[in-house]
Amino acid sequence: MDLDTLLSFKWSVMAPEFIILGVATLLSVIDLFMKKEASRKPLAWLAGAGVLGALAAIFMQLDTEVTSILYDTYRLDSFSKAFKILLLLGTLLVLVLASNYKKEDIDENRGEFYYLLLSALLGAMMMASSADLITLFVGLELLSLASYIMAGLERRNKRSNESAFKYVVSGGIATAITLFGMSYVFGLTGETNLFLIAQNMQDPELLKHGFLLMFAFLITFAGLTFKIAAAPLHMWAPDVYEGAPVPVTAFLSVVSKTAGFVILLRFIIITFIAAPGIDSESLLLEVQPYVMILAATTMIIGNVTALRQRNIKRMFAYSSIAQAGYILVPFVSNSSLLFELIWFYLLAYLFMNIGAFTIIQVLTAQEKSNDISIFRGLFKRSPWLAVPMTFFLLSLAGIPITAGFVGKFGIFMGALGLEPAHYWLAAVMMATTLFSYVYYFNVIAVMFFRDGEGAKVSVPSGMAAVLAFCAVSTIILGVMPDLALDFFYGNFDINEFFMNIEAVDTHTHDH
Amino acid sequence: MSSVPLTAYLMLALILFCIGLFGALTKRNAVIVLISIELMLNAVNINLVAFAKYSINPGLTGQIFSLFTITVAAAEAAVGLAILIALYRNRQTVNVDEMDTMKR
Amino acid sequence: MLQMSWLIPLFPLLSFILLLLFRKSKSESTAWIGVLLTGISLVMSVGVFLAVWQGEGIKTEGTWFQIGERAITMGFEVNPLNALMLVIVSLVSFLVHLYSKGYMHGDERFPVFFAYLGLFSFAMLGLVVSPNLLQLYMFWELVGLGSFLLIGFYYFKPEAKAAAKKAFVMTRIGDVGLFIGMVLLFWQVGSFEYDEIFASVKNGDISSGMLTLTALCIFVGAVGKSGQLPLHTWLPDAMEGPTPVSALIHAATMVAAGVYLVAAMYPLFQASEAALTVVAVVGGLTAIFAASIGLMQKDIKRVLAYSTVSQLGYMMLALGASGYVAGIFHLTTHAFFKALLFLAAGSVIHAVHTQNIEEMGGLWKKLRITGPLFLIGALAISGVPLLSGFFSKDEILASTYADGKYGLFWLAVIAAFMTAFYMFRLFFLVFTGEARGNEKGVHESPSVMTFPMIVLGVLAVVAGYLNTTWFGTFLSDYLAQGPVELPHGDHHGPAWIPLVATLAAALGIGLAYLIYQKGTLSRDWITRSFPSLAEVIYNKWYIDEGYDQTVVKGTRGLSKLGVLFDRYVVDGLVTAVTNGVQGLSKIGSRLQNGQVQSYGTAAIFGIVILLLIVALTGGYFS
Amino acid sequence: MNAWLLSILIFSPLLGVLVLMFVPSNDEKSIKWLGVLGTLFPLGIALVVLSAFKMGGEGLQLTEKFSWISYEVFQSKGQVSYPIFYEVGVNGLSMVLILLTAVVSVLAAIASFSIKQNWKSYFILFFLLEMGMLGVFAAQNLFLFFIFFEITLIPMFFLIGRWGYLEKEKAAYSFLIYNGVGSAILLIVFVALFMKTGTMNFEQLAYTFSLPQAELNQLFITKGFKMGMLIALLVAFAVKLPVFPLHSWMVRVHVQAPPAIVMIHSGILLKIGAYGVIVFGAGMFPDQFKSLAFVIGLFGVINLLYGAFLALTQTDVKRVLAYSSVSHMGIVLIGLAAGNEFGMTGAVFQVVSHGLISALLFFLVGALYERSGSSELSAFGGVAKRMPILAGVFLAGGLASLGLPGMSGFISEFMAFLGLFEKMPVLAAVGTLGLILTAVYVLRAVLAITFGAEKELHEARDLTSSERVPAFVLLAAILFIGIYPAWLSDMLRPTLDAILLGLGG
Repeated sequence: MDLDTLLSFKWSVMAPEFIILGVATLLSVIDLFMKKEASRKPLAWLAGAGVLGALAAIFMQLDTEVTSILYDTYRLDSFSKAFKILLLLGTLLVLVLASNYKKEDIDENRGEFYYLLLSALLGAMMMASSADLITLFVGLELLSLASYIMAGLERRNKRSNESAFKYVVSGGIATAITLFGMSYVFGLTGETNLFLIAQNMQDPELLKHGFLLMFAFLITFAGLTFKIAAAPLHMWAPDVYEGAPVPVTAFLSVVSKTAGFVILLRFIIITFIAAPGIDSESLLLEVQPYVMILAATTMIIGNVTALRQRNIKRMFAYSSIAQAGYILVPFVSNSSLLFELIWFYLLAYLFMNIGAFTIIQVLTAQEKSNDISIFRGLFKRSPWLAVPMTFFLLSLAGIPITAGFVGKFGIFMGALGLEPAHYWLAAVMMATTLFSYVYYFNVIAVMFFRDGEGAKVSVPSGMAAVLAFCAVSTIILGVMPDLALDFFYGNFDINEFFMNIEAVDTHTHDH
Repeated sequence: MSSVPLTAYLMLALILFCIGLFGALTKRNAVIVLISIELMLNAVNINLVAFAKYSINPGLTGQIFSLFTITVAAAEAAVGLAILIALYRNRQTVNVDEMDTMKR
Repeated sequence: MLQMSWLIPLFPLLSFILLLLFRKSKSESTAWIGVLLTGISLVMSVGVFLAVWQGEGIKTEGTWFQIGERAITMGFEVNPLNALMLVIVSLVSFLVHLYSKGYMHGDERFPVFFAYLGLFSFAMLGLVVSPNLLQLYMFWELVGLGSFLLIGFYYFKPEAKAAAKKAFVMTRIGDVGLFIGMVLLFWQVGSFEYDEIFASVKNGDISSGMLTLTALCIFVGAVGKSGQLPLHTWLPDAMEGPTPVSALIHAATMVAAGVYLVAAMYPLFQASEAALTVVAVVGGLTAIFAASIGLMQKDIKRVLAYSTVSQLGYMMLALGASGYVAGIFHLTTHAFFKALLFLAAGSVIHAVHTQNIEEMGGLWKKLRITGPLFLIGALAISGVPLLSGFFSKDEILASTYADGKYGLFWLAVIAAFMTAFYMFRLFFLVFTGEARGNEKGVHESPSVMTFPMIVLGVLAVVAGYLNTTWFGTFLSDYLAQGPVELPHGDHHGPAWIPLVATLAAALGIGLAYLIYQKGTLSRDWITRSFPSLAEVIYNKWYIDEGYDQTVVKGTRGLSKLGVLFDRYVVDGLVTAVTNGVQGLSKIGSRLQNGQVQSYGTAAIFGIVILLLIVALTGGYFS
Repeated sequence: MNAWLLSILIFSPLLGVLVLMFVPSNDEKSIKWLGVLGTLFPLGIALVVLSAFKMGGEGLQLTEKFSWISYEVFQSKGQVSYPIFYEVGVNGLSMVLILLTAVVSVLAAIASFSIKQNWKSYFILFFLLEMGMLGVFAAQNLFLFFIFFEITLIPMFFLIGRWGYLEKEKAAYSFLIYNGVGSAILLIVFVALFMKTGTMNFEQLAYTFSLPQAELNQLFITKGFKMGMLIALLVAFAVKLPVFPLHSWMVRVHVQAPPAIVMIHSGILLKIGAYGVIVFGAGMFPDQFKSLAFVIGLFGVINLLYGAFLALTQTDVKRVLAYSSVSHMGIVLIGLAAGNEFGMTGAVFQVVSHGLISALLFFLVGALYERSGSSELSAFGGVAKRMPILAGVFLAGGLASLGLPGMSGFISEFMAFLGLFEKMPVLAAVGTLGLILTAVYVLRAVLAITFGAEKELHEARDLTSSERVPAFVLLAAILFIGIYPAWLSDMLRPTLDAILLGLGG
């Protein structure tokens, strides 16, 4: 690969990544040279500007045709744009949380916090744009490694340490499992490019190896459930969420999870769409029951275990497990609505979850406790916190006129849209949603029905802005979901996802 | 072509993976746990390299993949150890069993 | 005149509304509102009756509401039967209104009482002019409401409360029968109209089984309202109401509504021999059964109440024995003499402030008007010749005999004997002999009370001449104009029947005289000779207790069982589900033991299970 | 104006919310009066809607339709869009229920004067609840229906849980979870229908399902699917109605919720269940509905008798009324099971009538509770002495409840049973036992309170003038319908005729 080749690539398609990379580097350098005592707060503005810049870059790319550079390891298509918006938006909001996170421990590392956040974001964005197992993996690891450190950012906090360590160990095992599965996928097709893998999947030779393929699929899939915190690799989530600083928890539960779904979509849908199953049927059709089991288990575990939680962060961890289970539902039938459904749900989830974590951060900081009782009498104390929190909780529970409902509705459409319709899965989802009512409404009950003493809660302006933004978005998306859907349909053509531009050439070129 | 069949490599990798897994899941010393995870990742590398040579669709990319895997594994080990050190400072232990302040 | 007859029920309604508005008024002149308005009804009723006597009739209906293709109609009809009823009802109502003005003097809810009377009169008159079963049913229930309100007028008395409730529920049981019968008929005929029902019956559109069934269902309604066996127990209890109410509702009008119903639906009954037999048997049994209880009661009103039940049984017996005219004839005469008796009893109670006959006595001298009037009533009901009761009772006996129901005939004769006996037992105990209770301040009632009694007294004497073999069968001829085809042939059986009846009456009176007046026979010689029988009779054959033990307890037990079921099974299931989920939750959080390695183990376990399923279901191992 | 009339009506309670926002939360008096005014406004608009509504007109009136959400789906047959519209409209049935909602809401707002705390949030939630109820009845597609349906749940949860009695939170959760089950099933059914047919509009769905089976097969709609959907719908609405054995939440809510809310709940919210069964059950799957008629009738009779039997021995008047509601909802089912014009009309009449009667009775129980601090039957006696008006209205309400002619309850019971007697006379005959039991338990409860020896009450004050308004208005409405049912039946006839046409008479 000489310079000409290098220069021949249309690097501009990577503009958002470059911006993030640049800002992250810049931040780390500035942080290095800044005085130790100096406040790192202003760095947040820089980081925020970087994220906004990247967002702007993506919006400018909206009209760009699907392009692929670096021998089709990196591609810019509707899919990547759509999900990068989510990732960037989520990170932006988390940044605000991070800059307002008050703990002595953090203050000295705050600069670190920002650029780690951006690195993690970079990894996630790379995943969204990858069309190759290797880049996908590297992106995933970049995200993971940065997250590991962030979880342990409160260096003197035992819980933070422990959560980071648990995260590393679980993550390491998950990575190994994922890679093990991937190695078989590679072994059976001999390619790492997703589109080439897909092409080779149609190789009649593979029909003999249906079992192996199925194993590979399941192992990889199971490994990838780590990021989205779904069964079977979900158990780290409660501990890590509990121990990590609140903004990191928010990041893990929103951005990291979104990235997890991105990689699932990329990897599963592209590579296995034409894969043969054991009985020479479509593999995706044959694995339906297994994905269904995983989705159902996730929903049940998440929602049922959440019932007993008194620690609000832990409760949200289980809630986030449950939500992952919901989003897995459309994967079962893989209807053509898959992308917009997941995208919309993740968008809604972003607003409601980050909104909720904003309030949790404010409250836990003030009350120095994670117990649910910090919400006591919140409606009396600070109605302007209680009401948005109610919206978020209602949205998480999937009650109408919130974004969460429309998201859930969409998931149902996904589950029931194609023949055979998955009524049982839908039933499990609704049943577990009912369980979730109990714990979500428990928080609401504590806020409204219990009388609690305690001071009025003061909310920093940045947090207030995030709160307002999330609350308004949650409602607006619930009332007028077409705002988001039209945006999606208007700017993204999901056919691009399957459009293989360069792979064909390179393939012929190789042989 | 070598007389060693692909299956043998795969079995080796599988066994290595399982050993790593076993270590990661049972050893009480956190360092050993991290090393065991490395073992698992190396098992994957064996797979990748073996497939790159002997698969029904052999391809060079497998070896490149394994290079990346090695690098990432190293980074992961580093991060893991760093976190472990932080933990050790606070808790004076590297015993995995004792890291259960958060549960239920 | 006839076109205006729909207004007749509305005057009392107006009275009800006006009096409710004046509910707080302390002035007792409010009573005049009720008296005046029912007076208007009375005048109009008489006018209507006279018009119908001339052979006129009217039926007007309009759509009440429409369901699909079918219209539910409301309207009014005047035919011979209900014109007669109109007169009876409005007359008694008017008189009772008047009487109550004196009787209720000093009551703090004076206007309310008259309001309720108005409501009742409205309902009763409305019932009478109904041209179809549905409308009849509606007023039927409203009549029950009026009765309920008036029985419970002394709402603070627990007995009144219980009696009111009992009356409502017992009659409701009957009403449900009527309801079922009515609805079944509707689906047979497609209409609630009497005319159309009768036409269908005549054309044989209804199978004979269905005819019997519907007739019996409707009869159940009549049984409830008219206090026939086995739904009679509410009527004696209903005496908890003020006495004028007992006279109006529980003697003359409402309880006769059951008889009226059977009479109004007579073509239906005529079409089913079985139904008629049931009516006759129930009536006959009720007549003797209630009479037997009346023998031993100590409460003046209760004696009259059982007497009413018994007499209603007579009417039913008559109807069941094809004695259509006889039944209605007795209904008419009974309305007069029984109302008279009740009002007279009321007058007595008004004077001595007790209802226990053991505490009365020797009132003849004190109550110079009431006493003779009571005697007239007693003579009439006993069937002493030349008084109204004689003629109507004679006709019932004759029809029963003519119909071949000899067993019932003799039962009726015995009942007549008993009637005479207990009526004169009452008379002698109350009016003759020594005063046994407090007699201070006993004085005759005011004229506003005696006047109605005098009117009724006159009627109790002369009403019998409406239908006699001697002067003419006016009533028969009159009723023959109606829709009911009267049975042909001579109904005036053998000439010995009046003799037997008179003899029974004389025996009864004589016996009572011997025991209670002369003291020739010891008062308790029957009690002594048949102690257990006396016990049973005194306790009203233990019917109330029987119901308590079976139906009431059973229902309550079922309800308690339901409560337990609700708590332990219905809620228990919910609790089980909740506990299950919570148990799962517990297991879930137990598994989350804080050991990162066990998390990994769980994950691997999960993956292995998945792979095993694949291997097993995919047949990899087979 | 007419083009937007219905939407204005649905969202008119929001005006109250808006105004209340600017009232200081401790200004009790203004808040309460604004609360009443805020419900009068929707009532006024409802009357305008009524005047714009053509009586006896067929089909939907005052319809509005806007594109709302559109999903675009690529399938083998090409691009299919799954549009969701904002569609509202009224027919006779929904018009009646909207009026009922508007009226009962005003009266419940007046009854809310007894609320002791947090008036502002109370009324805000109250308005939201009213909006939800109005929306449910005006919605013309599944999505909108569901949204409004759920909107009613949340304010109810708060209203019960915040302002209820001792075990309010348990009741609130009970309410939430049971109704959650119902709405969960509904959602599954609605989405399934949507995905099969591509439409959510009631009329289009009904039309689609009336197509011959051959055409339906192309849409993968089998008979089994229809039956399954119908059963699921029935179960979902059975929770709401409620049908034995899903009734325990309702009893709890009736006992624990504040009286004004119970008025709304028992008066209107339960009726959504009946509305749903009529519109979705009988309206969309007539053939299947007919084949299930016996089961529905059976459950109707079970409900009727079970509720009545349990009401017999309850010692708390609220529980008596709660079980009486169970019992009376059985009559709705009985009418529906009949599937003829009488039954259907009877069912709807019962919906309206029970709405009024139970609102009245619960209002009075609330008034009694305020005076005595108890709702145990044993705490009362001889109320008629000091509070003749209260006692009189209570008695009248009780009589209406037991189906006394001249009151609305009679018409509905009569027609429902009349209908059922045509189809299932034996079942109906068994059911009539309920009429007797009803009389027994109603009189037992009413007489225990009003009759008998007088017992000391905390405060023996007859209905105040502000309390008389709801009492008399409701009583008047009950009498009006009882005496002049044609008004209601004429309004309903076209709608019910259309449904009956599907059922085949």
